[in-house]
Amino acid sequence: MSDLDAMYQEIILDHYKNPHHAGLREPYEAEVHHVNPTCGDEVTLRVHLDSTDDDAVIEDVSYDALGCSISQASVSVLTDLLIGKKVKEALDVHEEFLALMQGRGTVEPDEDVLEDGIAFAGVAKFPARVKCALLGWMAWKDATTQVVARTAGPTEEMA
Amino acid sequence: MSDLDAMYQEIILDHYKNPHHAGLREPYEAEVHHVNPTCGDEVTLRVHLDSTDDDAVIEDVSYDALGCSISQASVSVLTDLLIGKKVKEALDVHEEFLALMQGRGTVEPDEDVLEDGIAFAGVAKFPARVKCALLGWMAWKDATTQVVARTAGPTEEMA
Amino acid sequence: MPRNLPGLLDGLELIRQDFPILGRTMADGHPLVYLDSANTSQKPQVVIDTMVDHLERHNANVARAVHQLGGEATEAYEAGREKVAAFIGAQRDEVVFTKNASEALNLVANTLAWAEGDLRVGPGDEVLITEMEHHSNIVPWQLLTERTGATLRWFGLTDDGRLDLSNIDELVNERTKVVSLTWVSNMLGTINPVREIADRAHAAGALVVVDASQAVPQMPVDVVASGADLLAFTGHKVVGPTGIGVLWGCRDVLEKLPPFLGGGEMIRTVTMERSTYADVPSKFEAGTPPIVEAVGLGAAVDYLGHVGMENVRRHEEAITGYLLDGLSSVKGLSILGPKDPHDRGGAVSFELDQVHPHDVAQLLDSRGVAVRAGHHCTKPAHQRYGVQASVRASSYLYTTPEEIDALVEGLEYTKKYFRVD
Amino acid sequence: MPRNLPGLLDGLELIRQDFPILGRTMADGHPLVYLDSANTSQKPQVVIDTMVDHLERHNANVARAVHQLGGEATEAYEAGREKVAAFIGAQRDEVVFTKNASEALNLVANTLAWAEGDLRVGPGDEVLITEMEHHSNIVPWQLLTERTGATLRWFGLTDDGRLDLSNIDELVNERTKVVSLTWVSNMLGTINPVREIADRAHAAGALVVVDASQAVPQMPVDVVASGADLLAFTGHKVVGPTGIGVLWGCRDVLEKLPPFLGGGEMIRTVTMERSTYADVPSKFEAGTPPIVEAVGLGAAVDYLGHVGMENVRRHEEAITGYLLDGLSSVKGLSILGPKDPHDRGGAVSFELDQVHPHDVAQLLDSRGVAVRAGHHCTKPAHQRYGVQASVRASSYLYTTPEEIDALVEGLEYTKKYFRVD
Ligand SMILES: Cc1ncc(COP(=O)(O)O)c(C=O)c1O
Ligand SMILES: Cc1ncc(COP(=O)(O)O)c(C=O)c1O
Repeated sequence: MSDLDAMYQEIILDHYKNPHHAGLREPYEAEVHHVNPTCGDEVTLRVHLDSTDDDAVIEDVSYDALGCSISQASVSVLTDLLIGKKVKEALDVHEEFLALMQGRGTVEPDEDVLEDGIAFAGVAKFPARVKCALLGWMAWKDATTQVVARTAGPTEEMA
Repeated sequence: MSDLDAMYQEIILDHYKNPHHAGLREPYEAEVHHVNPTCGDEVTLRVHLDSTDDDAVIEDVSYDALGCSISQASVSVLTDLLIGKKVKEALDVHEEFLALMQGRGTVEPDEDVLEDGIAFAGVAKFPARVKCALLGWMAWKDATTQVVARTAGPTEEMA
Repeated sequence: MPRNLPGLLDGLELIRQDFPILGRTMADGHPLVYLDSANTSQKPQVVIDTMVDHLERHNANVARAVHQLGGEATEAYEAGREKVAAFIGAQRDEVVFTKNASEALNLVANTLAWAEGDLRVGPGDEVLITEMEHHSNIVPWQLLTERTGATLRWFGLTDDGRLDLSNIDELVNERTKVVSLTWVSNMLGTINPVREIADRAHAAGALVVVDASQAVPQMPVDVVASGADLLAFTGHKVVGPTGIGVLWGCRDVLEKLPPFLGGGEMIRTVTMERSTYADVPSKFEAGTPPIVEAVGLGAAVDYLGHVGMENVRRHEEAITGYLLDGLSSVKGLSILGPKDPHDRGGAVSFELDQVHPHDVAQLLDSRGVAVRAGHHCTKPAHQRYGVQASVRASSYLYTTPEEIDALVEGLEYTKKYFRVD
Repeated sequence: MPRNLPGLLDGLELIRQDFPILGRTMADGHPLVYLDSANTSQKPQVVIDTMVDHLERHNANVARAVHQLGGEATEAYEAGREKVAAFIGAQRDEVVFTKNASEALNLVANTLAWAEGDLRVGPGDEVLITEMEHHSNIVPWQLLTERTGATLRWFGLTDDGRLDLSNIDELVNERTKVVSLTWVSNMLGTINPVREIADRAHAAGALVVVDASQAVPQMPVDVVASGADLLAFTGHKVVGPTGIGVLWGCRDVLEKLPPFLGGGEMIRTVTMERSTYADVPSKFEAGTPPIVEAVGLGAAVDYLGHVGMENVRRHEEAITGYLLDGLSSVKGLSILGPKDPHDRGGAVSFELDQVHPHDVAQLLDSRGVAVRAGHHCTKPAHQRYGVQASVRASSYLYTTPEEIDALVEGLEYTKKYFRVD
């Protein structure tokens, strides 16, 4: 498989053409707007948690994304992966995805953790596109951190 | 004669060690202070003309100079050359000296016009030192222009 | 495929050989097809060699030294200034070296906040720009107007990618202090009627700043005829190095502007209490200037001068016409900006239906074709046309019709890859 | 004459061979003796070659492009940042590329005028500098204080060329907003107790800016240990190219400062009405950055890193000691600044009785010995010592004892030429 085909996997193109959980929904506790300054890709993303404590469960992640196949597919996969998980677990998935993306193609993805997300392994070989893949994930972390930090008070921030 | 000896002619070193017409004197119609910004050489220079019309005669040029042998000798030679001349004639001498200095060593100096000033022919081969040689001359022109322009009114400036 | 388009540069193959990078082979063995020259141009060997010779044999700081190397370096640096001045029809003392076009534009915007007298921009004053500006000709004016209480206004754009001058009588008025606009758009390719607008601005008493970053590389530029009071461009787009830009200003205006950056070489004298400043252009060149860059830029404009800017312009028109034709043949592709090669520059932005610009650029890149994707630092113009991002192909004097063919084939391949028809 | 001074770099002859210009023959067949490294340093072949390779094979604009060349250029540029960060013990995001040290210092002075909250400098505030600063660390603060109504104050100097700290309790007070000082003087060679002063400044709540233009080339620098909040230096003095400088700042401070120059790459998003800005360091890098210069600077600090800055410092101490001894042997010569090589840098300024510095430099140059003559952009310090100009000899890692001998012989020759005894 060429590097190109490894990046544009069927799964990615499917998510791009038919994004899951797209659109902005109520209720939500935090909404963020992230931009990739170099290329202009944008995402507005909302998170809805069932509580604000350590065991909070992610009830919903909704979004409105403008951008390339990679950035759109990536946020779509994110919603599949994270909705229904505890925030704690979701942060581990986030870490795993980050490590995969920043590994320059040397990190072996764990399918048990990342599911469809393993399709992004090929993106890691294209440094210019890693930011696309991470846009939604960074937005999700930012929004989630805001909800938890807001209730936890200023001294106790999330890692 | 080496280029160095051609620059540091006896005449120049004599003027440097025993500058003519040094010091600031009264009366004067204009005083200027010029600095060579790159090296810090300074000259304060006064001109005293006997009138302010076209036929004005330079009664005195007095100065206080801080700087290298070239800049000091050059203003000393200037006073020898210009005091007693009509402004009009002095401007021609100024032109001639300028042409010599900016000629990069290709201009043959006219001894009838420049007298001791021809000793500066060797300086023209050292672009970094041309500014030293011109410092006093630029100051003189500036001061003289001020006197004549002041009386001539704003519309009729000197060339 | 027409190897001999009318207007192409004579000896195009020889010119290409002057640019070592054009011989590169990219991933999977594809030859490089560089269509991103509006972003930065490639460098001919003579520019590189001139810089190397300077670094290996003549390197020293300038203006400050009596020694031979210092003399050689100063001469080389100032020769760079003279060459640039000659290239744009300016006096040498009117050419200020900055680090890029952005600094040049910021220099102007910044000093207008502190100028004395007429030039000073303050509350109630208006600064007029256009909706097609590069961010580097927007943000400095936003900062200026925010900080001084002045008002920022702008010309809008017509649907076909030109300045909308219909409300010029209202926009250019007695409150207008500055009109700053791009000569050639780096996104739409539009060539603006700079002289006409400058005349209007001058009649209203405004200062005219021209962003010539895309004009100087592509066509003969005479700064005086342009009508500008101040004009900026950047070294790396005229086959010169990065790290150097040019601000040209008419002497009178440059003299009236207060200093921008303070430091070595821009002073006349310094005491702890106060300083006085050197004459232009030194007044605006604080610290050690881009020396080897000025040397390289001198070689660059010499190179362009030898080719002849009239010829470069004709080449660009020919290639751009061929490019516009090629793009029009691709179904689902829409071009942003004027469609006639005669009144536009060589940057052509477009969208391809159902494929995001990033993905287009990625597919083209997999075939060695380098284009830019994104907003090209013109977000407002993209927004004006309801476009979030676009693909931009931009040619230069080394571009061949075959490279345009490779682009067009690459676009068809892209559509196939993403199953668009 | 001691060919083997203790402390000299191992393999000095090999190191010299890395610098092509050192092989040059000057007028009348004299070999080049370059003793003007405090003005600008010479460049090793590896720096030149790395720049050439970049220009010939990897040239593209950075950050903006999806294509392979753009990726390579971006990687090379950011690798330059990483190398610089590692070289000074910084985080990569804390390293801002400017055009030179002067721009870095102006960036700080300029943004403090517009900062929000605590950092903003306004009426009643005091900015504290020293009388031994380079003009580039004086004029920006004069412009800032003049424009904001703040007050500029300064440490005086002792007769032996050090900071006079006797009134530090009065000078560093609750009104002190900024303390900006040089680490190593480019005229006197003095190494200042930067950490001690920084601690005092911090205790008073002031921001500490360090001009490390002469420190980073000469000794191991750890920005965090220095006590600085912000620190500036310049590429061309660390065997790198012109056209690039470095501003290091601790993240927290950089984040609080408003943008300086506006334009491409420093934005998050732009509309005609308003813009938001990118994260540091991009926020401070408007327009196309000095790309090939960052690549060259990366190679330069790599080179110095391989030699080892501890070794460079030892070499400089050895040579400076030898230089001070040599100069002391010349009758009628007086040295400005500290006489002990262990607590000073490698720039030594001096006067020769009855011969003006220009004439000294000219005579030395006629023998191939390159020194600087003038005020070295430190007019106030010259004035402090009642000196209008001086000669400065400055060494670097490629300087040999034999070159110092040539200088001393040249000085004796100068005296003879001007008939001074
Ligand atoms: C102590 C000091 N500060 C600042 C500078 C300014 O550096 P640059 O001219 O590269 O801006 C220099 C060198 O000229 C210097 O020696
Ligand atoms: C129209 C226009 N203006 C300004 C600039 C800014 O030039 P630089 O990035 O060299 O400062 C560019 C290029 O990026 C441009 O195309």
